[in-house]
This record gives sequence, structure tokens and C-alpha cells, in this order.
Amino acid sequence: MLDKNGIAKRIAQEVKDGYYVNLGIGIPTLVANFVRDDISVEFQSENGVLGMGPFPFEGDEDADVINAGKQTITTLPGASFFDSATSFSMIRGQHVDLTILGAMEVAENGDIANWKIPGKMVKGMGGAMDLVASAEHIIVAMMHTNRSGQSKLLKKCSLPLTGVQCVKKIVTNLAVLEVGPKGFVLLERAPGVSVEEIKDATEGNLIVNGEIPEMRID
Amino acid sequence: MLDKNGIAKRIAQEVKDGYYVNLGIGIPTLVANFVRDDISVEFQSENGVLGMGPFPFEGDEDADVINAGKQTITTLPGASFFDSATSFSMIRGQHVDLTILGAMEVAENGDIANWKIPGKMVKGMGGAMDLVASAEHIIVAMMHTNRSGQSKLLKKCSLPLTGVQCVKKIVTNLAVLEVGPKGFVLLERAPGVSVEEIKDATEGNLIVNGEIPEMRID
Amino acid sequence: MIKKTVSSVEEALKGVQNGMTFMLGGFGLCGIPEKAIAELVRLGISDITCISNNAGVDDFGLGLLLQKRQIKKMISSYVGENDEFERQMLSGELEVELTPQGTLAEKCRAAQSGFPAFYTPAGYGTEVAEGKETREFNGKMYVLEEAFKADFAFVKAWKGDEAGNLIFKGTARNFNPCMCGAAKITVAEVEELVPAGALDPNQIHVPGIFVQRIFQGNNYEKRIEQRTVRKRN
Amino acid sequence: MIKKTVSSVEEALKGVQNGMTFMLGGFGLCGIPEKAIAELVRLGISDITCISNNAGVDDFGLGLLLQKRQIKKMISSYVGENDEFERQMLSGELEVELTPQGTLAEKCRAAQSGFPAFYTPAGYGTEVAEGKETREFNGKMYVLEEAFKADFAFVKAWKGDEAGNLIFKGTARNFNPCMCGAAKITVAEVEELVPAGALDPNQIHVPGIFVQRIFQGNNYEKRIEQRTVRKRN
Repeated sequence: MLDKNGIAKRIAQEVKDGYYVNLGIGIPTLVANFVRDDISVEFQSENGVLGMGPFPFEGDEDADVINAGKQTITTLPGASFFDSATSFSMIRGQHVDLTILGAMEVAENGDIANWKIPGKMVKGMGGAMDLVASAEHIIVAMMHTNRSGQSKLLKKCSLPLTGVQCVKKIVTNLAVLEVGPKGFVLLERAPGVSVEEIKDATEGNLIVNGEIPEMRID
Repeated sequence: MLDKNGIAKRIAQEVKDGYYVNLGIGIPTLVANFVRDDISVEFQSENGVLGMGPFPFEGDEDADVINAGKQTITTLPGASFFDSATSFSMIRGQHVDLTILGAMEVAENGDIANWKIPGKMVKGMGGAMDLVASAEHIIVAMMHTNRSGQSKLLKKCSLPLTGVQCVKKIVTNLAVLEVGPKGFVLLERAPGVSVEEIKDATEGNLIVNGEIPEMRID
Repeated sequence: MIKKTVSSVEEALKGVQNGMTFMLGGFGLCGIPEKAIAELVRLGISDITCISNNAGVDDFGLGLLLQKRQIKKMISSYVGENDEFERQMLSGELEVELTPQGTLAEKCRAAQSGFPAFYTPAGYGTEVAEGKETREFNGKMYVLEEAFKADFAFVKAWKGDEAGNLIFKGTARNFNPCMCGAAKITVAEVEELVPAGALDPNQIHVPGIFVQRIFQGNNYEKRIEQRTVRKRN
Repeated sequence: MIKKTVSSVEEALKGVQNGMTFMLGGFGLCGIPEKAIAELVRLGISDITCISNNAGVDDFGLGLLLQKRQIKKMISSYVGENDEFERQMLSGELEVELTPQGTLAEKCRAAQSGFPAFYTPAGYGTEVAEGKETREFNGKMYVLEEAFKADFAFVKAWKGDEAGNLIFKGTARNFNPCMCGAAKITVAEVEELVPAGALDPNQIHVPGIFVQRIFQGNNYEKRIEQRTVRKRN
């Protein structure tokens, strides 16, 4: 079973040379730490920066330089700042190659819900609706089940949707899955996790074709 | 009767303190020379400059600094350069207060034609269609009649339109006119020009209310 | 040059009234118009509709107006950092219209640019699209979104000049440029106000034509929400 | 940092083919991609559809492609400085789609920004609106215009860096930024190419994400169409 860093590590393998990547809050943010350093990647944050670097050294924080999670950040050579309309031109115009974000629920048709629990939690969608409606490659990073142990990979989302039929890939603490025409296609098992365990934790249709390899995470 | 500079001088009186003004090619360009220097005005050119100044001194021309007429220009303190989309945000968003442009024909309902003579001359509309569809104040600067002596102030335009019901005021070599609900309202006569002469040169409905003053041009 | 300078925040906010709609720049607490917000609190303007990406935190930014119950309605994309906000919203005291962030930015830009409406894919198939026209272009579905209408836009820039030209710093730019010229009156507050001619005309982020009033604010707090750092070596 | 530099105009134009649609920046002869145009002439690419505000003059800019009859169709707002153009158009050899200038700019920006269509007032009631949907918003009539689709965008900037970031000078900016990222491949030529990090991230006009290939051109002619001057004293 993977921890949050493990999920981030596995997702980092999906980041290809030359990709512009938008990372959501939470686990996705960790992905930046694990991207191979022999490939060229730029991170975009929708509040208006391309070419994000690591957190600043203590004392170097600048209130005017943050990411969409409101964290102080730095920029790398070749970076640029821009306004919100331009930022979403990058996203909506599919110039950002890959979006990695968290989810409360994903449905077997690729629907995603991650912004609202009616009557209980309403933080808002932020840029997520634009991101999922636009990106060509969308990877969801999340735990396979919620705190009560219920599956987050469903036949149909029960929460208000963020986007329809948009999720392509899901990396959880248990597995790597692809959204296929008939449901979740199991691609890889987390180290030490059996296909049975994944089946049990998946409410939506799980498609298991032949032998399922264990993921390789170095 | 006014010459081109006279028309420009008269139009300059319509330019008010605090106005952003877009000047078309031809007579309108001359208006800048006659605006009172005790008021604050900024000239916008739709190719991407606000705060245009006079032509450069000989030898100071810069191929990268031109107006929409492709003339080399200078900029004044407080000027800015921007892209074409932003330029038309200024125009379409009604941030430019006054548009002064030439015309081939104006109709008594405010229609204007100035971009095409089918089968003969097709230079294109440039920014004129955006300007006339957007500006709150549109003044047409033109000769009252064409080279063959035919009126350019018509009941209905015969040429392809640039915009509908948009012209508010017209300054010609003979008169200042306003477009009213029932046609061209004569406001002022050019020096030495009689109401009769203006009537003869106007095909569209000309409304003459009482005594028509002669324009004052210093 | 058309001069836009006013001498104080009081003069800059002349004309604000109860029940008006305001746009406020900023992302989180980054690039927010601190001085305009403080003046709105001081004036006690109420029944406000705020168009702002976020709602501040409990004791800063728009949180200050929420505390005093001056806000009737928020139009935002993300409001997750503010307990008082969540309380007022869940209790029904506060009206909230959640809008996708890119749509929010573009509804500002549309107002600025004279576009009445545009089609965007964001929110299609979600409750955001309920009651809105949807339409297919090239095999993909889009939602028709209309331009905002607002009385005042309050923005914060780094540098500005007498002509109203603005330059921003870092990610404090965010929604500020999109809101300039998107309301009837745009009020810009800047950290440094310079004479016309002091800024390079090539490097203006917002030309002065989009700004009606500009003033210099002092002692900006610029609070950091998430101070994330790494150790040296 | 994702590197966008290519070593030559030949490499920059790899993949251009007969029958393609190209966007070309510039207003008149100001800010045109001189090197890309010269290479298109050299390659003899034909049946081109050009999206460009103007069509050059007889012996420079797009006029060079017109002379060789390489252009099948022009989409422009103003073409009045070019006799060969007018001849080909009036004789029917050249297809021409005249588009209001602001609409032209926004059709580029829409393509860049993922908007399939937008409503604009320009051209309502004229032949430009024929066959297009029109619609009323708030008592005013608008025309629905769709985003452009193009294979290559050729733009010219003043400075650029390895990451594809661009900075323009003066009014040579014009349509160039709107076209970046509006075609499948954007090729930027610059007067000065600098290493990543040499440009201030606050002062980038076009972020490199909108540019696929960048190269430095030399000996720009930058011809002036109307040399207007005043005498000293």
C-alpha cells in the first residue's frame, strides 16, 4: 500500500519530457518532488505563474510570489508571471499538457466530484472545473477509499460533479487504473496489494485483464 | 467653405477634457494638430498605442513605432503599447470616448459606408467596423459631396455598410450636422456657405430649425 | 496625458453606496486592495455584492467586511480559508455564487472588453451550468457565460503612474488586470506612484485608459497565508 | 525549463506544407515575421491560407508570397497598400475574407484561449454578418464569431529566451501576441535570443508555453511604409 508520497512518486512517472503540468492542492503538489531530473518539465499554477521552483529558503519568502495553494514559492530561470485570464487561456487552450488533481469521487465513466458536499462543505471549485473541462491528460491522485472505508471509485458520483467524462487515469494508495469504455481498467497494483483487495475497495466496474503487475517505485 | 484643415479645426472643438480619442486616416488625423492645449486628451491608435505624440524629428523615426495609418510617430509621457486584442478591448469596451473617421456615405439614420466599392475598390474595413459598432461618440469628417458633385449625406447608403445607426455628428466642408430621429439636423454653416447651398448638397432629409449660425473657427 | 491621481483613499472611493456591486482583485491575500477594503469597512457600506476570487481569511481581506456583515452576496471560485464565511453561507445569511476560476476571470475580461457573452467548456454537465444555455462546437460541449456588471473595481498594483498605467509584481497580478475597466469606475491603489513618463511604455501591464482613479497606499501588510520554506543546506 | 530554441529558420519551418493555414503577425510592415516569410518563398509552399491583418506591399512582407502566387486565400482586415493584391482579388485569382480588425484579433485570441466562439458588435447589419448568427444582449445586437483554426503561427518579437518567452517593442507587438498558441505550432523569430533567466519574469509579454519554436533572425529590414517626420525647430 502506498502513502501520499508513494502516490506522488508513481504519478511522477507519468510526467513526460516537455510537459507543462498543473498540480492541484494536496498529494499532487508532492509530485514535483519526484519528477526525474533528466527531463524538462515546467509547472504552472493557475494563480499566474509558469516555471515554479521549490519553496524559498527561510527568510526569502515573498508575499507576492505564491502558488494556487497560497504557499510561498520560488521561480526558476525561464519563468513568467501573468494575469488570471491568461492563465486560463493556457489551461482552456490546452497548452498545459497534464493536470494532476485530487478527488472525493470518480465514476467509472470518468466523471469527477471534488468541490462540494451539499449542506456540509462548500469550499468552491477554484480552477478545477476549467482544468478538468480542458486538459487532455487528467490524472487523479487520491486514496482509494474515504475515511469511513467507502470506495471513492464509483459506478456514479453521488456528490455534485466537477466535470463529466474527463478523468483518464487514477493513482491511489492501492492501484493505478485507467478509465476505459466499460469502467476502471486495473493497470498496476501497489506493492503488497492483491487484486482482491482492489476489487473489494472499488465500487465501480473493475476490469482485470490477465496478470496485473505490481508498480515499480524506486 | 472649409478645407481639410478647417474641418479638422472644427472637429477639434468637439474634443473634451479627459477624452481618449481614436483618429481615422485622412482628415481625422489632422484633428490632433488643433486640439486646445489647455485640456488633457490622449490619442489611441488601434494598432496598439495610447498617448501618441507628434511625428518624430527627422532621423528619429523608428520602424517599430507607427500609427494605424502606418506613419512613424512618437509617444508622450504616460504612453503605453499593447497588443491588438487589448486595443480593441479599449474600443469595444467603450473606454475610447470619441471616434473620428472618414466616410464615403452617411445615411440620415446614422448608417455609414466607408470600406468598399463593389467590384472597384476593396481596401477593407480595418478597425472601422469595431469602432463604429462600439464608440459612444462618433464624428464623421468628410467632404459634403464626392468628386462628381454628388451628395454623401443620403437617405440610404448605396455602398456596403460599415455600421448601422451609429453616426452622431458630421462635419463637412459645408456644415456641422447631427443625426436626429428624422434626419440630418443642420447645426452650423461653414463660413460663407448658405443654408440653400447645404440643402442642395444634401440628398437625405435636412432639418433646418430657425436661424443657423455660422461656425466659429479661430 | 489624462491625470488619474487622487490624494487619498477617501477621495478614491467617493460614490460608493450601499447595495452596489464591487470587483476586488487578489488571489487569496496576494494582491488584494488592502486600502480600499479598509475604507469600505470604515464607511460601513453594506448590502455589497463582491466579485472576488476568494473571500479573505477571518481577520483580513474580505473577512473584515464579512465580520461586519457588510456583504450580501459573494461571487467567487474558492472560499475555503474562512470559517466565518462558511458559517454565514451554510446558515443562509450570505448568498454565494460559486463560479469556476477561469470563467470568473473571463467574465471580468468580457466586461472590460465589451463582449456580452462567451462560450466556455468549464462547468458543462455540472450544477454551474444549470439554467444556462449549452451548445456544441466541433463535437465538444460549452456553456454560455455572460459578462459581469459592476459599479466599482478595486485593484492593487505594485507601481503606477499619474496616467493610471499599472505594473504588477509576481503573482500579485492575478485578477487585478482583468478587473480594470470591467466596472463603471476602476480604483487602483499602488505601492509606488510615479510621474508620467517614469514607466517604460513597453512594460505597462494595464494601460491607464482602464483606470479612473489612482492613489498610493502606505504600509501594506501583505500577509502570507501559507509560509512554506526550506532549510538552507 | 522546456527549451524551444531551433538553430535556423529552416528548422523552425519544418512541417509546413502546401494547402496549410498560416497566421502571420504584424500590422502593415511593422512587426512582421520577415524570416519566416522569406523561407516560405524559398520553399515555394503554395495554396496557402493566410490570416494576417494586412497583405504587405508589392515587394515586401506578404507581397512576396503574392507575387509568386503562393497564396490561395487571405483573411485580413485591410489590404489597401498592395496593387498586386487588388489585381488578384478583383480578377478572382485570390480569395479574400475581410474581417473587422478587432474581430480578427479576437478570433486569434479565442483560438489561443480555448474559446470556440464569442459575440461581438462589430459588423452587425453589414455583409460581414451575413450567414452568421446574430443575437441581442441588453438591447444591443451582436454577431457570433468563431475561433480561427490554423496550422502554423509565425510571429516576430524583439527579445526572446530559450524557454520561448517573448518581449515586443513599440507597436511591433500588434497581432503577434494574439497569434501565439493560436495555431498548432507557433514559430517565433526574435531580434535577440537570450538565455533563460535573462528576462524579468514580470515583464514577459508572451509566456513560452504559447511558443513551440524560437530562433534569432539577423539583419531585419524593418521597412517603413509612411516616413512622416517634422523638422527640428
